Amino acid sequence: MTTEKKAEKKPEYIKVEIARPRAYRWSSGRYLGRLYKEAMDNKKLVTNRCPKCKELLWPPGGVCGRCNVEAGEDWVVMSDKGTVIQYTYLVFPLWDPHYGDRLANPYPTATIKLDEGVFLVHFLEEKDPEKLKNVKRVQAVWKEEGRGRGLADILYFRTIDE
Amino acid sequence: MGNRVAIVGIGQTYHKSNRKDVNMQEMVGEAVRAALVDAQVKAKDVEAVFTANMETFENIFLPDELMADEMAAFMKPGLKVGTGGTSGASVVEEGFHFVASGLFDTAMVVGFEKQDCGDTTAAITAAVTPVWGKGVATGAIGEFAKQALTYMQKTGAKEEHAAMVRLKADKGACRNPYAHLRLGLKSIQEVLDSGYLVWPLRFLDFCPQSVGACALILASEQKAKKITKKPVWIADVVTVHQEPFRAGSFGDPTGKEAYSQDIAVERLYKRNGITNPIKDMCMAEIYEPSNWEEMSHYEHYHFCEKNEGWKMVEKGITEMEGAFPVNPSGGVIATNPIGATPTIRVAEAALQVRGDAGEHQVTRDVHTAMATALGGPNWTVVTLLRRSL
Amino acid sequence: MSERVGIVAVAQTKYHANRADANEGELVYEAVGQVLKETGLKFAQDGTGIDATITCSQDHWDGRTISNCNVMSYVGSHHSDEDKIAEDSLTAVYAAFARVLSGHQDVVLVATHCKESQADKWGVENTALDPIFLRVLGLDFLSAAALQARRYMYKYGITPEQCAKVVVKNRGNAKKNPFAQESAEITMADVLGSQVLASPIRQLDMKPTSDGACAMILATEKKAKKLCSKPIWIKGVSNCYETHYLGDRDLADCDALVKAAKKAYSMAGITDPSKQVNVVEVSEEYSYQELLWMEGLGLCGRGEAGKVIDSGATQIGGQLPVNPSGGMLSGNPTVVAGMTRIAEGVLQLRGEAGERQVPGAKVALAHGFTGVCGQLQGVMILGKA
Amino acid sequence: MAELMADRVEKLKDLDVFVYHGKIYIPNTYTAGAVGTRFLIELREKKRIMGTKCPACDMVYVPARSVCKYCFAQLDKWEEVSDTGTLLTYTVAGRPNGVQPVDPPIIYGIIQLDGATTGLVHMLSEVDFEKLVIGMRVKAVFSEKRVGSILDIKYFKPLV
Repeated sequence: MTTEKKAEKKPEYIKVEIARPRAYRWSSGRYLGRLYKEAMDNKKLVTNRCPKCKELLWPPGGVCGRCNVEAGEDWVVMSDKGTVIQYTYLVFPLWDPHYGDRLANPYPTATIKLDEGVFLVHFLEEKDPEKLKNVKRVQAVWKEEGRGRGLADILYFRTIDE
Repeated sequence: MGNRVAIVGIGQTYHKSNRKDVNMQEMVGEAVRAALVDAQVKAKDVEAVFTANMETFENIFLPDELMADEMAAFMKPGLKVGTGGTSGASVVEEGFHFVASGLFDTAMVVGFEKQDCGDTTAAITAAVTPVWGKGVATGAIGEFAKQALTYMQKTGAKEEHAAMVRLKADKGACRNPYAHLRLGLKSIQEVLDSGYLVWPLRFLDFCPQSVGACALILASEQKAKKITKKPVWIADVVTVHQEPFRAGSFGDPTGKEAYSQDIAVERLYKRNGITNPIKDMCMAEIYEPSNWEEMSHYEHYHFCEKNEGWKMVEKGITEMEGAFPVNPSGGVIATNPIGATPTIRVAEAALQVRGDAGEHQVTRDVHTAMATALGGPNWTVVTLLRRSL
Repeated sequence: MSERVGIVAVAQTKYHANRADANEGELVYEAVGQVLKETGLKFAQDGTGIDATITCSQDHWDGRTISNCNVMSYVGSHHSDEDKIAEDSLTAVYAAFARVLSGHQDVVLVATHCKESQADKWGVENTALDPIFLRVLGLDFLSAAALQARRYMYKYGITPEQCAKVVVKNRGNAKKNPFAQESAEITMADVLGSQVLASPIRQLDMKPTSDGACAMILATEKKAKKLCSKPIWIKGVSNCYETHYLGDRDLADCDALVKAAKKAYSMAGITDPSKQVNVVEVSEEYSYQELLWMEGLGLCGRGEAGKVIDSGATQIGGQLPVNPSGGMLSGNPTVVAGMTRIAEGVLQLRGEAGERQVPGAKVALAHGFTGVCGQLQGVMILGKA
Repeated sequence: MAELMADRVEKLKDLDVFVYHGKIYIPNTYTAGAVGTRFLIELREKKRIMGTKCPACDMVYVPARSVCKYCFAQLDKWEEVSDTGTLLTYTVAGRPNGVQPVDPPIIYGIIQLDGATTGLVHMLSEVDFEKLVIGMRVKAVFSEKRVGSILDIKYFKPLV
């Protein structure tokens, strides 16, 4: 916490700069926790199915928000392959409050449709804007070490020939 | 049904990128005073004060309480709402219910954001819990970028059309003394020459980060008629939230899911006998975070057929002099103090209904206007204003 | 005001020091699921079910911008009307009440949650203070409350023993409340011997860290009577802002509470609250607050709350039971506390409060506040008839 | 601070639930505005404590405020108040909260300065905890190096 005066030009206005992170202990809860567990132990993506609309929830949860019914425990193991349906890349570094830093992530973010129909937002390994245009089929590249962070257990999605 | 509710006072600050001469409380006070002057009522005549703000932007917890004195809420009832981008319209809805209920005859709603205290995109990124997707987020901007792409691919719109939207907005902003960015753009080339922020969104395609506040004084029918000769009636407010689209936060590239915008206006139009929106209504102030969103929202608000939003722009229908003007104030791409943004939409639409918008008053006579808000994961609030009920 | 507004269902989670096992959505659904099952209501936009939802949570506590995103799937937001009130949840019920009274909506769900255990309380509360003049001093809500406690005790001769009696009473009552978090037997000596945090406030004078959720459904008179055999009516409600600047007010008095109470009483036709109210639930984060709020509510004269607690009148068997639930001191999360008070009032009036039941209660008072030293005060009067 | 910046994931014992220890961190800049700035500059340059006065309500607000809470008048009449005043209430805050400017225990107090209607929240020092009493007279001690902050008043000490 610092206080400083600003004396560049008239009139002077005093400001107070406060740079202090707020700490949190966010819980995954039981449903998302199941996904974390499978990703950590088995490099697998899982989610549960709504008993009414039969759609896969994403993220997994206790209630299907679209049907307003309890989702239950109909768990499905999904493949980690999918198709890129849209992507973008950051040109201008943006402040990320969870890292507490300005971040120009080198990897493009994409919306990927997993083969089971779930859409997930993640990074692409391919960074070349020209080659990106042709990226269609992708597969998750999992971290070998230090898993236990849910979707962050996947480094990025790699282009595959299919 | 409850009492009829009218807007009887409108006030806003000059919106800027930063304000060092006032603290947050004083800035809000400026809008409050302007609204009191507009309504010709005293602070003590306002019975309750409702506020809208997103506290992560300033990192001020309970900001309404910090500024109780400055917004004339001392020793009065009130509350604060926080629903993301829609906050400034949610608060109008709460004010509408409270006055209609008979609990208050005169109440004030205040939306504000002093974004020079923090970092807007960072605060929006914090809307994603790290338990789910830390580091994957690119604020709202990345989402809007992907949507722009989808819109181009789906409808055949070109970057030039987005640039036209910007040009139209800037024309309005330059005539609106309160607008933040008044660039005096001369050609669409100037827009196309601005650098990329998040591809394919350019700096001039996207809304700025503004500092400002907007206050409205609401009154019951009986009171409104005493306060002003030109009450603007709140005919209806419809809020529709939704689960995030399966394939996106603000748009569905798969084309399979219903948009909150469609549902909101369907409810609004049906309840209020509107069959041909751009005929039955005279203008709209819509919440468009990017040029591209404006075109896509025309479609979702049923101003035109699907995939034809860009044609409305091309034909100049939504220009200030057009058949159905949209955002003559310059809109959100000119001015975006988040918590105040939807309140400003309602305020600007109300000014048009009153005929008090000055240089940016539209050519068409405005007896009915709509104001919209966008927030959360594609949540919508629509407010319908009328000169007479 | 043509019709009465009724509360047709209430549910609370059991309050707990740490619910790391559930995220916010799962937690709130523990309460929401109950009121849905109890009433059989569904979310519907055609007038046959729940017309709208009001949620109440705080971005700063949740650590998430737009904290209602945490719960939207669990509270029927999809293609429905939802609004989030960022205050103590009593104010959220106030807003729901206005919606029903306005005739715009007939049935409104209100749901609130807070997980204090997941955030840094002092860091969150410090950010509520004026950044230029208070934050830099390192003040937090506890040190501010201590300034209020000292001033109040000084001005009206309230003793630490009288404050300790509040803790002993409320923790004792908590043993009779299945939702309560802390119910260990506590003595005066325990309270007065606990660590001083910010004098005169000791560890046991302060509420414990708590996680939990609460939900209720409000309806028009007509629908309430169909939905529930024992609807409880909101007879009066108001809230009121004090100034933020602590030095601008005499902290020993609570003018905003006096004003909010006056409005709520006048709506409810109450002229002598100490006689006409049968059971009182106040939000006391600190022991002195129960006494101070009682005075602000006009349940006794200024400076007389000490004598009242000495007399035993506020015990469950006494003349005017206060916090038979055990109050916040037995562990309710901030934000949620106001609705906990209302829910407890409803249970009392329905005669469903079990061991903590105040016999024959017909009128209940619920109180909730938001902010430093009770800056936004809310009061609600509930009636059986 | 270092501890706050670190983040990690913890799996709960016996449950498939994970707890993410992380943070929200966005640096903030708050402006004091014209009125607050003038108040702070007076402290910094002249060691003067200034209030603003409402002519209608006879209130003298310290620190200076731009609005009267009672009548909503804009305040532009400045008045110097004394650096000496009466202690209205106090506390000894013993517990660190990570945001305090000095190490606890800290004595916080509300001081009504002579000439002011309102109290000023600040710190006290150079006094034994046992000797603190409401109503005691205290006087501002200014910092040697003043930067335009409310902490330019280092603390208040008993007037002897």
